[in-house]
Amino acid sequence: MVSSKKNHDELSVKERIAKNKQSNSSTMFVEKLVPKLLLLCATLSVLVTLGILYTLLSETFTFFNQVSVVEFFTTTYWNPWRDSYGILSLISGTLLITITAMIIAIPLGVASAIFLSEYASDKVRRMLKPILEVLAGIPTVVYGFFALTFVTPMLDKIIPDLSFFNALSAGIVVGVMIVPMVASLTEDAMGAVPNTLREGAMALGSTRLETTIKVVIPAALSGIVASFALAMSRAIGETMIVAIAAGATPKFTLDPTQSIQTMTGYIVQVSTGDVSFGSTIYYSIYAVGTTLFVFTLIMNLLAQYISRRFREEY
Amino acid sequence: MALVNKETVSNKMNSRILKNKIAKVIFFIATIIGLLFLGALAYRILTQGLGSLDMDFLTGFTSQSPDRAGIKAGVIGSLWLMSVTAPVTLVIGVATAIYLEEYAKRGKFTRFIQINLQNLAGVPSIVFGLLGLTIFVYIFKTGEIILAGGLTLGLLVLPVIVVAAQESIRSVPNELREASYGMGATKWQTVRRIVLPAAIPGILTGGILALSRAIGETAPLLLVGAATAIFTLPSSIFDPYTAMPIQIYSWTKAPQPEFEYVASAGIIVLLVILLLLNSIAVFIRNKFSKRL
Amino acid sequence: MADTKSSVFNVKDLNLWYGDNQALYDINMDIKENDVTAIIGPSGCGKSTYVKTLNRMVETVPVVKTSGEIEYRGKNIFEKNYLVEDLRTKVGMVFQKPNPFPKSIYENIVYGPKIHGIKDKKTLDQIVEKSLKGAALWDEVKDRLHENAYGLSGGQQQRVCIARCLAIEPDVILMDEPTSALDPISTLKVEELIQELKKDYSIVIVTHNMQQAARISDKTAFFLSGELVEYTDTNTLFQNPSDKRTEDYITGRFG
Amino acid sequence: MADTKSSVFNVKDLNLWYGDNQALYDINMDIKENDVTAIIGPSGCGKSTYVKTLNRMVETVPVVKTSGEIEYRGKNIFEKNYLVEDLRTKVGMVFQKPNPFPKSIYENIVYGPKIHGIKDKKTLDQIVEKSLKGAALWDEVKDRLHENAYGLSGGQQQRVCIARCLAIEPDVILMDEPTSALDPISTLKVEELIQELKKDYSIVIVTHNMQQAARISDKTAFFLSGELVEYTDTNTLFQNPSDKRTEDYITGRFG
Amino acid sequence: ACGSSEGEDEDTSNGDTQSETDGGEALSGNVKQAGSSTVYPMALYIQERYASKESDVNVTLQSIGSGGGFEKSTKGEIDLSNASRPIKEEEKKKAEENDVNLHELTLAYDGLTVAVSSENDFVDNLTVDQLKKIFLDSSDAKKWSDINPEWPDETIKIFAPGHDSGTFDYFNEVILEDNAMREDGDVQTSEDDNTLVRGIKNSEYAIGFFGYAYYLQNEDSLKALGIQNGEDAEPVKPNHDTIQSGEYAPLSRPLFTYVVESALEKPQVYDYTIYTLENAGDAAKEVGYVALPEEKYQEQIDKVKELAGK
Ligand SMILES: Nc1ncnc2c1ncn2[C@@H]1O[C@H](COP(=O)(O)OP(=O)(O)OP(=O)(O)O)[C@@H](O)[C@H]1O
Ligand SMILES: Nc1ncnc2c1ncn2[C@@H]1O[C@H](COP(=O)(O)OP(=O)(O)OP(=O)(O)O)[C@@H](O)[C@H]1O
Ligand SMILES: [Mg+2]
Ligand SMILES: [Mg+2]
Ligand SMILES: O=P([O-])([O-])[O-]
Repeated sequence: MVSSKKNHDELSVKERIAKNKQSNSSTMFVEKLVPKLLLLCATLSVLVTLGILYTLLSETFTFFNQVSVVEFFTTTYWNPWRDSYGILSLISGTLLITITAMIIAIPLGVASAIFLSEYASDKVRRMLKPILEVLAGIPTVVYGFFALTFVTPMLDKIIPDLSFFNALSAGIVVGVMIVPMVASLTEDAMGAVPNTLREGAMALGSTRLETTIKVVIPAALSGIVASFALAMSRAIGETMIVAIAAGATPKFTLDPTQSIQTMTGYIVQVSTGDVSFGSTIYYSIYAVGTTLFVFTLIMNLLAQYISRRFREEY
Repeated sequence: MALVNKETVSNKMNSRILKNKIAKVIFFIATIIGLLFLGALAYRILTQGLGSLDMDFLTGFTSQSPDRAGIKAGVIGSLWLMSVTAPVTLVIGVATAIYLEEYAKRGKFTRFIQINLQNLAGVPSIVFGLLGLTIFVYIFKTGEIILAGGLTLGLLVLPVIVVAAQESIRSVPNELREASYGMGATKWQTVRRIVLPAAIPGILTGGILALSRAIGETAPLLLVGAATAIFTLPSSIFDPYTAMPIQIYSWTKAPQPEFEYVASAGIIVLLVILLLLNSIAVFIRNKFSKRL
Repeated sequence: MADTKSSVFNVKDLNLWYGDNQALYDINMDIKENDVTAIIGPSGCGKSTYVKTLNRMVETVPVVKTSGEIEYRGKNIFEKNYLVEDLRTKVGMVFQKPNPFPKSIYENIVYGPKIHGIKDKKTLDQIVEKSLKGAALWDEVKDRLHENAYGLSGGQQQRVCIARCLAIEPDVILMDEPTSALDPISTLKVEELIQELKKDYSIVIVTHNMQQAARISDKTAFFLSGELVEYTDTNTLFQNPSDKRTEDYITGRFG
Repeated sequence: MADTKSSVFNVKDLNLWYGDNQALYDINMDIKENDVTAIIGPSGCGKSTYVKTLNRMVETVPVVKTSGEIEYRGKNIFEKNYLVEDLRTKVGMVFQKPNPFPKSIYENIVYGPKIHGIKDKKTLDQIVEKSLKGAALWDEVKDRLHENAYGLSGGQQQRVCIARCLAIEPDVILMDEPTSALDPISTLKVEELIQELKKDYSIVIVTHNMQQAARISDKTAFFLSGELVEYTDTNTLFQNPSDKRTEDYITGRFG
Repeated sequence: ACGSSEGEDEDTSNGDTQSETDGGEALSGNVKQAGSSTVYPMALYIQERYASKESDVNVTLQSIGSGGGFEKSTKGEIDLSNASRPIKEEEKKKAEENDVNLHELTLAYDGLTVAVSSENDFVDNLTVDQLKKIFLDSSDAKKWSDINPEWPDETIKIFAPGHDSGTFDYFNEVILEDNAMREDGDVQTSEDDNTLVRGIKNSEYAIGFFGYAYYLQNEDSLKALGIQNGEDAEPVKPNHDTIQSGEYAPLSRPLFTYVVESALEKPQVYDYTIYTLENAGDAAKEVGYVALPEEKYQEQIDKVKELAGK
C-alpha cells in the first residue's frame, strides 16, 4: 500500500535504502553479536576478582593445612624461617604505618580541601589543585627513595633514637602521598553541598570559618568520612614506600621510631628473595595477601556503605 | 524583650573575624605543606640527579659502575609493557564501559559489576602482583616476560579506564543518541558512529592517566619478575625485560653510594615521562572539552 | 474534505505508562497523508510522549509500557517482529533542541544514507545538496560544508537537523517543538520550510505556540493530561471548538 | 507621608559589574524604616543582584565589582573596615528557594544566636519559641522541634528560614522572591506573615508577582535592564506610573 | 651505548677478546642467571661486558640470594645460579629428582666482612666468641656492654643477610656452628646487602656482615672489624692480601656459579659460561673480590668445554 510518491528524482534514496535493507542481514547479525562481546568484556572484571579470590584462597587454604589458623591470627611472633607465623606483628606494623599516614593525611587533606573549596579564589584553586594532584601521581618507588634518603635523615636530627629503617618516616611519606586523595574527595563532597546553604549561613552573619565548620562540613560529612576510609585502604595496601623505608623486622609494637614490617613489605621481601614454590613460606605470602585483601576490602566497602547510607539529600 | 543582646553580639564580632583570619592562614599553610613537600622532593631529586643526566645516561644500559649506568633498557622496557597494557585495557575497559552505559539494564547484575569494579580499584597493587605471579608465571608458565608484566599491569588499571570511559560516555548528550535512533540507526551504529567519537577525548584522557599509573608501578612487576639487569632490548612481547621503576629500585639497592645519584637521574627521567603523559592528557581535555 | 486522503497512522486505544505513571489515555487518532498535523496542549500533557510513540522513540526510556495499536501504513508497529530501525527510517524526527552531531555539516547529512548502506561518494554529494536545498539552507552553507555544524546559529542548526532527516527521504516527519529554541526570524524560516515540505511529506508537529499551529497546520489535536480532547480541522478547532476545555485553553484561560 | 520616616538604606550612584557585564546602573534609592519595599521587574533585570548588594552577599561571586555608595544607617557599607558579618547580622535575608540547614528545626533557629555567642540553653529555647511564633510556625512544629527541617513542606521550610532570620533580631529583612517556590496557600501564609513582621522590621522584597507587590508593599521600585526606572508609593506606581516603561510592564505588555 | 663501548675499550686493553669459540657467528637467545647478591656485582660486570660482544644474546640477572638461585636452577628454570656457598645436600637431591646436573665453577674469593658504622668508636676487633655472643640466639647479650663492660650500654642492632643468602649460611656454619642466629626486633634481615650497608652506616650501635665488595664500596662510612680467630690470635682485617692468603680466617670463602649442564647445549649459554670464566678475574678485581690464579680459570674452562663436548 506504499503509494509511490512524488519524488521522481534521478536518485531515489528511499528505494536504495529499502534494497540495502533486504540484503543486509549482516547488520542485524552484528547487532546481535556486539552486546554479547561487550558483556564478555564486562564480565572480565568479575573474572579478575574471581581470579584474585581463587589464587589467594586456594593457596591460603594449603597454608592453613600446615599452620594453625588460631596461631596465625593470635600470636605475635613472626618468623617464617622458624615456623612462627604470628601475623599480629605484621598487622601491627601495617597499622602503625596507616595510623601515622592518617595523622598526616587527614588534617592536611581536609585543611587543603577547605582552603581550596571555601577560601581560595578560582584562580588560586586552578593553580594549586593540579600541583597538589601531582603528589598522587608520583610513583611510590620515588617516594620510598625519598623517605629513606631525605626524610629519615631529617627526622634523625630531631629524634636521636630513631632507627634507620622506621615506621615513622615511611608513614609520613605514605601520608603525604594520600593527601591529594583525601583533599580531592573531601573537596568533591564539600562541592556537592549546595551554595544556598552557604548563603543561608553567611546571610546570618557567619564568617567563612563558621559557615564551613557548622554548615558545610556537617552536610558533607559522609563523603568526607568515606574519603578517610578509602585513604586508609590505600595506606594499608601501600607497598614500595614501606618496603624501602620501614625495614623488615616484624615487630609487635606501636612505637613508630622502630623498624617494623608490614604485610605488603613481607610479601615483597619473600617474593623478591625467593619464592620456593610449594614451601610453607611460599604459601604464607598468600595467607598474608589474603589478610591484606580482606583489610582493604573492608575499608572499601565501608567507604561505599558510608557514602550510600548517609548520603545527604539537600 | 530583646533576647539577643546586641552588645554581646558586637563584642564577639571581632574575635570571630580574627578566628576566621587565623583559620584561613592555617588552611593555606596546610595546603602549602603538600606543595613544599613536593618542592623538597623535586629539589632533592634534581640536585642529586641532574649531574648524572646526560645523553649517555639516556642511551646506555645499566652497569656495574655508577658512571656508566643508563636507563635505556628501563625506558624501552616500560614502553614495551605499555604496548601490551594499553591496547588490552583500552579495548576491554571501553567495551566494559559501553556495555554498562549503553546496553546493560539497570539491574542487579549491572550493579554487581559496578560495585565489583569499585572494589577492584581499591585492591592493593601487590595483590595484583600475586595474581600475575600465580596466573601467568605459575599456571600458564609464561616465564618472566613482557606479556605477563603487561597483562598484570593491565588488570591493575582496568577499573581506572572503565570509570573514566563510563563518565565520558555518560557525558555524551542524549539528544545525539536520539537523533541517531531517529534516523533509523541501530544501537551499535549509534554507539560506534556517534557516542564513541564524542566520548573519545574523555576516554583518551582517562586512558593516559591510567597508563601513567601503570608506568610508575613497581611492586607487581617485582612479583612477576622483571629483570634487574639486562643488556638487550626486547624484540617481542615474549622477551624478558626490565622497566623504569624496577631499574630505579635496583639502583637504590646497588652497593656503591654513587648509585643514589644514578637513581635520582632515573627518577627525573621517569617523572618527565609522566609529566609529558599528563600534559598530553590535559591538552586533550582542554582541546576537546569546549566542543560539546 | 481531508477524509479522502489515505491514512499514514491509525492510532487505536493507545495507552502509555512511564513505570506506574500513565502518560497517555486511550488515544484514537488518524493521521492523514500530506497533512500538517499539529499537536497542542499545556506543558506535561503528553505531546512529546505521543509523537515519540509514533516512531517508537519513546522506548529509549526503559520503563515505558504501552497498550493498544499504532498502525503505520496499515501495519501495527508494536508487533513483535516489526523492525524499529525500519520504522524510524520512514518516520523521521526533528527535536526541540537542535541536535546536530559534533561533525561537519556534510557528515551530518550523509550520516543517515551511510548507515543505510549508501557509500557512493557522488550519490552522497547529490544527497547533501538536495537535502540542504530541501531544508532551505544550501545557499547559506554551501561554501562551508566541511565545517563543524556547531559553528552554525541555532536556526541553521535546526535546519541542518531537518536536512539530515530529509536525506533518507522519509515518508513522515515528526517535529517536537522544532522552533521553541529559535529566535523569531529563524522560527519564520522553519515555518516557511514546513509549508514547503508539506508537498512531499506528511508532517506531525508539536507546538506550544497556538498561533503557530493556526498558521501552519491542516489539522490540530488538543491534548490535556494525557487525553486527546479534540482533534479536527485546524480552523474548526480554533474558531469553533466543540469541547469546553479546548475553548478554555485556546482563549488562554489556563496553560 | 512616608518621607518623615528615617532611612535605613541610602543608595547613591550604585553601579555593579559581573566581570565585564554591568548589571546595575546608577541606582539611587532611599529605603525607609518599617516600610515594605517591593522590587519588581522582568527576569534578569537585576532585582536579585540589587538586594544581595544591600547585605553584600553579592560579593560571594568573586568577579563582582561595585562603584558608588550604600549607606546603612548612615555608614557606607563599602568602606574598607566595614565588617560584612556585622552588616549581615543586622540585615537578614530570606532566599527564593527555602534553604534550611540539614539539621533539626531547633538547630536551624539557634544557629545564628549560637555563632553570635549565645550559649545559655534557656535563652536559646526562648529564642526558638519567639522566632517560630514570629514566623507563624510555632503551632505547627512545636512538637517536633528536633526533627530534621527537611521533613517539612516547602512553605514550612521557608518559614523556618524566616524564623532563623528573626532569631538574631535583625533590623532589616531582605527577601528574594520568597514565595516563588511555594504553593498558593503557603504563599498566602508568608504574605500574611510579612504584613505582621512589618511592625518590627524594615522589609525589602523582590517579587515577580505584581499582584503580590501591590498587595503587601508600601513602596515599589521598578527595575529594567539594571536601571531603576521608577520608585514611589506602591499605589501611585500601579495606578499612575509616571514612566511609559513602567506602564508597559505593569499592563503586561512585556516581561 | 657509551657504557658498553667503554667496556670494549677495556676489553682490548686487557687483550682478552679471544673467546670466539663458535666460529665468530653471532649468537642469540636467552641466558638466565640468578642467585647470590654477593656475586651479583661481579656477574653484572661480566654481563655488561658480554653485552657489547654479543648484543643479540639476552642475558638476565636477578639478585635473589644463593638459596633463591638454587631454588630455580635445581628445577632447571635458569641456566646459571650464582652462590656464595657450596650447594647443600638437599639442593643436590632436589636437582637429581628434577634430572638437573649442576656443575660448580669457582669465580673468586671473598672475605665475609663484619662491619660497623664508621661513627662507632669503641669496637675495632672482635673475637669469634664475641661474634657468637652477639649473633647467637641462645646468647642473652642484647647490649654492647654485655659483650665488653667498657662498651656503651646500648642495644646492639643487627643487620644480617636473609635466609636465602649464602652469606648467612656461611656465617651460620663457620661462626655459629649451625646454631640458630638471633632473630628478634633488633635484627633486620634482608637479601639486599645494600639495605644492610645503609642500615649499619646510619646507626652507631649497629653491626652486620656481608660480602667484601659491599664493604669496599662504602669504605668511608663503614668500619670493617678485625677478626681474632681464637682468644690469643692477632686480629686480622679483610683486605686483598689477607683474603687471598686465607689469613682472614675463618671468614674467607670462595664464590661460585653453578651451570646447568644440559643448558650448555645452548650455544649462547656455553659461550657465556666460557666468557664468565675468562673474565671472572677482571671482574673480581673491579668490584673488590680476589681473583683466582689464572690457571684455575683455565682448568675450569677446559672442563666446561669437555662437558659441552667441544
Ligand atoms: N522519561 C520520563 N520518565 C518518566 N516520566 C516522564 C518521562 N518523560 C515524560 N514523563 C512524564 O510524562 C508526562 C508527559 O510528558 P511530556 O514530555 O510528553 O509532556 P509535553 O506535553 O511534551 O510537555 P512539554 O510541553 O513541557 O514538552 C509528564 O507528566 C512527564 O512528567
Ligand atoms: N553570578 C553571576 N555571574 C555573572 N552574571 C550574573 C550572575 N548573576 C546574575 N548575573 C547577571 O546579572 C544580571 C541580573 O541578574 P539577576 O539575577 O540580578 O536578575 P533578576 O532580576 O533577579 O532575575 P530573575 O527574576 O530571573 O531572578 C543578569 O543579566 C544575569 O545574567
Ligand atoms: Mg515536550
Ligand atoms: Mg532573581
Ligand atoms: O646473596 P648471598 O651471596 O648472600 O647468597
